[in-house]
Amino acid sequence: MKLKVGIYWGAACGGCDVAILDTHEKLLDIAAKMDIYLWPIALDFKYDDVKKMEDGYLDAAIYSGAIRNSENEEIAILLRKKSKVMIALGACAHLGGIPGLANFYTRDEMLKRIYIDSESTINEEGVIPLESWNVKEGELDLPRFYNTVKTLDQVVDVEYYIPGCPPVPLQIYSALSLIWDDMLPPVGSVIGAGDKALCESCPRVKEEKTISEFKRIQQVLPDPEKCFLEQGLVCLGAATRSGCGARCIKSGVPCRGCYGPLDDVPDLGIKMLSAIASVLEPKEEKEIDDVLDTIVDPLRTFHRFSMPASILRRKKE
Amino acid sequence: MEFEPKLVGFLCNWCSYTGADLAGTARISYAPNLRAIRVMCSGRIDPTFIIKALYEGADGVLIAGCHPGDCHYQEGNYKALRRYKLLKRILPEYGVEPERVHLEWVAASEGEKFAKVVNEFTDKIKKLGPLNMKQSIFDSMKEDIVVHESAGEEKGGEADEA
Amino acid sequence: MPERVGVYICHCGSNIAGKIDIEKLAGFAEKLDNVALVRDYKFMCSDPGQNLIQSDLEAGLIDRVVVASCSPLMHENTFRKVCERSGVNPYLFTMTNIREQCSWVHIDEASSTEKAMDLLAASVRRAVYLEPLEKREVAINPRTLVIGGGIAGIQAALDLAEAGKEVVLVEREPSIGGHMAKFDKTFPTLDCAACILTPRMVQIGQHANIHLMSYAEVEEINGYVGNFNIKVRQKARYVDADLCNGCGMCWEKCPGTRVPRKGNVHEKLSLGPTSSIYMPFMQAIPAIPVIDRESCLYFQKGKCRICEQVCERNAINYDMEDSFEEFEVGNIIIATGFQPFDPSVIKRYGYGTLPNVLTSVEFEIMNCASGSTGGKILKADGTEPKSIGIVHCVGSRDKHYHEYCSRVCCMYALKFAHLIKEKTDAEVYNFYIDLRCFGKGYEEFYDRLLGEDVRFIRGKVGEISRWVAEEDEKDQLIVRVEDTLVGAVRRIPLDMVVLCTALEKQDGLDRVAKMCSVSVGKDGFIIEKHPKLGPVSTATDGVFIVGVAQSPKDIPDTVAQASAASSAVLSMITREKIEIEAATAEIIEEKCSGCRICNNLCPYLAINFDEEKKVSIINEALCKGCGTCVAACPSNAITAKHFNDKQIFAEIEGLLSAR
Amino acid sequence: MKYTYYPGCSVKATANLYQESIDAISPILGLELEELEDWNCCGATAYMSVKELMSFAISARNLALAEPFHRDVVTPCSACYLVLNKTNQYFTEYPDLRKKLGQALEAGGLSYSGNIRVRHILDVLFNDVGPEKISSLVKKRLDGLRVAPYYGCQIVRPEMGFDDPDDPQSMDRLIESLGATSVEYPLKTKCCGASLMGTEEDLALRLCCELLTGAESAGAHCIVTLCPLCQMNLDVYQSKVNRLCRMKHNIPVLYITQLIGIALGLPSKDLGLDKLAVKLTKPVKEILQGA
Repeated sequence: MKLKVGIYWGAACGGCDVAILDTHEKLLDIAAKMDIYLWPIALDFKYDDVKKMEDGYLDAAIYSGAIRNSENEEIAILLRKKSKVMIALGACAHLGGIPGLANFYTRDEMLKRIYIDSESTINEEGVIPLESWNVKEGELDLPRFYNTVKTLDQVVDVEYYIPGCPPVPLQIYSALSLIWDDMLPPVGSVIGAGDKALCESCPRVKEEKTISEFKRIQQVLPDPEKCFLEQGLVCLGAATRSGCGARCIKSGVPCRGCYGPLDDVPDLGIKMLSAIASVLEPKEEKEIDDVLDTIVDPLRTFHRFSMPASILRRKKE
Repeated sequence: MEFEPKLVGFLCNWCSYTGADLAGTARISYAPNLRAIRVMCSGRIDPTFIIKALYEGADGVLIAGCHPGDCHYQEGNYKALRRYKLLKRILPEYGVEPERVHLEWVAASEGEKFAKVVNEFTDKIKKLGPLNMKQSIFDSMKEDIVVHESAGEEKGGEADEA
Repeated sequence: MPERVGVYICHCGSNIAGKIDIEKLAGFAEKLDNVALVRDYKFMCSDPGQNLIQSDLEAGLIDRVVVASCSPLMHENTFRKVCERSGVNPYLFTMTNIREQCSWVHIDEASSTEKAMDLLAASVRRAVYLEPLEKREVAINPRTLVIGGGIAGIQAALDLAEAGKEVVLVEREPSIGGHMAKFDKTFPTLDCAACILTPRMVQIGQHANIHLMSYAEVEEINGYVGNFNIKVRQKARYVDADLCNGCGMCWEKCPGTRVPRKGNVHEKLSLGPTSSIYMPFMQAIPAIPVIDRESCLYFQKGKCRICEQVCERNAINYDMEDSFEEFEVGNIIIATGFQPFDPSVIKRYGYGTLPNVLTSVEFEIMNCASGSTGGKILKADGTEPKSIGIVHCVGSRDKHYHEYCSRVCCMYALKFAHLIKEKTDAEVYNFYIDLRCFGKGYEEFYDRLLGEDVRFIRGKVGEISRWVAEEDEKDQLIVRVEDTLVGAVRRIPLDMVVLCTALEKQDGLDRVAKMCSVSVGKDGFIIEKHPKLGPVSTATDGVFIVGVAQSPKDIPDTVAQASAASSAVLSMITREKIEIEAATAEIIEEKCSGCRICNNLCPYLAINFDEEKKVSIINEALCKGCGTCVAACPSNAITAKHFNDKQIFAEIEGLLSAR
Repeated sequence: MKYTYYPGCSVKATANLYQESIDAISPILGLELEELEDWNCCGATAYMSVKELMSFAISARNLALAEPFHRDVVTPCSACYLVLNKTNQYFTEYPDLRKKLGQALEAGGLSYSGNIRVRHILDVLFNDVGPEKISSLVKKRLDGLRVAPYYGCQIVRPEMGFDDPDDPQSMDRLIESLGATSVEYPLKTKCCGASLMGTEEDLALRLCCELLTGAESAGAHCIVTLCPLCQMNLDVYQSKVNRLCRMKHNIPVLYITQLIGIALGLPSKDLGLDKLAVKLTKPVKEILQGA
């Protein structure tokens, strides 16, 4: 019996959906095992079709993208009702992802920036989109633009998380195969990834770390063998779950933490802050400040993908 | 009723905790707002504890360790200083006044200084007013509540935290 | 089975109950999750109090214990032992400090009770996450290192050696004996210092169990209680100890001048020979000379070598190098003694610019029969002084220099007064602020001095100068002092002035402290474990402090402390093993990614990297449990036993969201 | 080396011999002392002890006038040095005093920010010119002359700044650089009574007697000082001291700048030596002629 699956994308870029397609010939195996009942980016099913299903009809719902507006939330709740297992696919659903960085601003600040102040916009009257508008044909409405971006599990209960931005296609396949092979690990675990930090699979040589200056990747020609952090380049690999095969590092760029924190780390960004601060070289206050000046925008760099899932979740208004 | 700040203190066992005890044996009275958690060394204090304390309702967090060079484990306080300096830089990004987190070196013999530090820190936070971090996060989601007729029940908005 | 926590609230007589509403606190505790029972009692640390806990544990009513009373630094061990006696792991217990950090320091009762409630809620939540820990035991190496060969080190070394234990005594100077060897008499009994010290020094030199390393310095100390590895630098004496028989030919013929030959009596003051190859004093142990490089003509100008020619046993060897010795010890006794305060910084006293102004140590040497003046008290020009002033508290009890009292100056000042009266017919003035004759027989000694018409002037000397008014004062010193009992500024011409200088921490004590990872206080003396209850032990197990290394004191107190320290060491040795800190850090291999961020964070080098497994590993024997690496590990792969993240998170929640 | 020169009232009046000797030796030693425009009296310690704030205000005025030149303010008189230096220090150390002085200066259309230094001429002679340079310029070495170095008590308070207040040595070195011997003088910083000579004459005379006796018993041919008030008390009142204390002191009291002038071979009339109350004694003259 084929599994009945629904795929949806919330506040997302579609990269996760593309990653599913990127399983190439494995897609056929997936298709052989699964019938897809909803996939807005790829197939023309309607929400009403899903609403007509009775509860728990779908075997699994694969939800990528964060919860940024009321529609994302509505469909998340809908899919939750209609499916036995809810899977958060990709960094946005798992941690809030890049959209999550919006949690440093309020709803009004963003609308004003996008529709009024942005350099390429001419909008003297300051018109911004409204949630509903009456026209001859009737009432048009738009989903409400939420003030705070949320992760999927902050809105509905989620059984499994497949991390990554985007998740490595092969890992998606292996994660899905757990379902039809009925080898799912305990509820709440992260699948399609390792349970150690990226350093374990990183090809670069790691030694003792004492950092006296930080630089950005485009300012230097780093030694190809040596660990990025030891060369004063901020690399979040040490605090990020492995599973991506160190694809960024292999293409010469330090890790930015998209696979999320390890199991019992409640806040990836603050944990990395502690790790990096501990290995700074100076002991005097003045020199410590000089080194810290060389780290660009530490909070957002350390929380690039995980702000909504961090302990404080957003900037206090 | 006047705002009484809730302060959490992380005191290192060998110097600041002993100093605090000394303030006790010397019966030096000081503000009651600080609740102390004993750790073996200021180097043990993970910035995550401080963020967690701020989230759980602390209006201010005090980190107290041995004077540089006095650390019972020789260098723990230097790491505490480095983490403190980086943490202070990011607090404004969270919309939290950096003065709410304060580091002070208190020796085992400085009972009086400990009392003074607690009093001054309490006054400073009193002036800053309450932080209410958790409450402000949920307030920010107040308008994010929408009744979804398709789902049949009202959800969202007050979702439980992560 | 969820954890069942027993909460025990102590009244501590009225210390806690007087300020905190015990009933309200108990009522609050009953409603907390996981709390199986709440009791309160007048004195939890008393036997009946302890039995309360023991009976509950043995009855199996609870499996976690929270005692809300005084500071854990006070009675944590007491209650841990109660758990052990009741067959429960001692680490399943935690304390709430509602006395030193609550009832004793807050005025308002309501807020004190509220604070106690928060603290108790935190402890209960922490208790739930407590895990049993097995105490680790470590063998105690029976050998002991004693740093410093003054009377303190000698006494401690002899106690241990006599008990059949091996001792390594390291002394920086060419001979043991310390400052006591420079004294003529000792107060209050006026025993001759040499008569009571030399036999013990000889004992040290001959004792089979004592490996004496004089003219040597401790270079490095690593390891932990029971297993310290020590590295000592034996400085080159340029005299072969096995060949030399101490005949003295070399220093008689040596033309070098370690102590200047010309200059007045006080400039030539010395105990032993003044030549470049010398023995510090005649009864030196070991009785082997050493060459002072700065003044030796061979080392400075490359010629002479007379000592080599005259030595029949050709024991002289100019090419000797510093050598190193490494060994293991179980305990360390720091008995480094003191360094006298240099009074030249007090310009108004004229030490170093005016003749006939001496420090107390110089005056002691002058009184020694084996000294360069043969024990006679002489002025700089060699004649006998007619009047001598003794100034107390020079550099002591003075905000500009040392605030503390050096405890010994009053008594040796009285001794000086007696010696002067005995040896000369000079007038004696003692300028004091307060006469502190606190010890056994001390007051009586002072009364005796009053009988020997010594003039006591209560006032701090303002200035010593040569502001002479009449002709006969020409080469005298004029002391101006405010005599507070008479209420006038007095101007007293004197032939000689002795400055009773403060006792300072020994030079280099901070380096020794750092090596033994003990901390020093604001005056540079080592901080004892507890000023009243642990004066000779330190916060670091296995490291003990004796004599002035802990704070200034006289010989009787020093000897008492030396025996106290050696008995403490003996008790450690006889236990053969000692439980060491169980609350250390541990790396969980399955979580460690080998990022090596923790590797260089450990000052005890307890973390190293396993190249094959590509993971870091903690050597539990070296780990002290500070937790610095735990906070830094980016994947939370290192846990701090008894202080892990879950426990501390629970305390944070307990403190903030319980009420 | 250019300085803003604050002469002070004494050198313009009773102590003009001090000024003459300074004017004589400055060019030779390469010192350019440009007198401060429209300076006013500093009030000395007398006024400071009567009306402290007013005294701070009038001396702050001098500092405000000198600040635009951005050069060290140099004064030959110890009392002026004490008052100006103390004002300068308290101005930076005590914010509320700074506020009040700011208002006072504003009323006169002036302002001061506290970043110039006040120095005594001894400091300049010792640290900027230096004993080596002076001895290289000496024409008549004063070998055999025994000099008692008398610093007075005001230059060492509250902060001498350039020497040890308990045991100053800078003037001793200058004396030795001229070939003379500076005797061991324990009273070098004891008070001469200063303005007490006007109010409590007997007390001041007795203090001066101590100083003169001390110098004599130290075998000094003359006393050298650097403060107009000390010089006047010891020199002009020496006869009165003799009468009160029944002594026969006859010790010349010169300024250090006069002694330097002599050693540089300058004529005595340029150095104001003729204005000394106690004339140079025979032994002193012989040494000076003989050199």
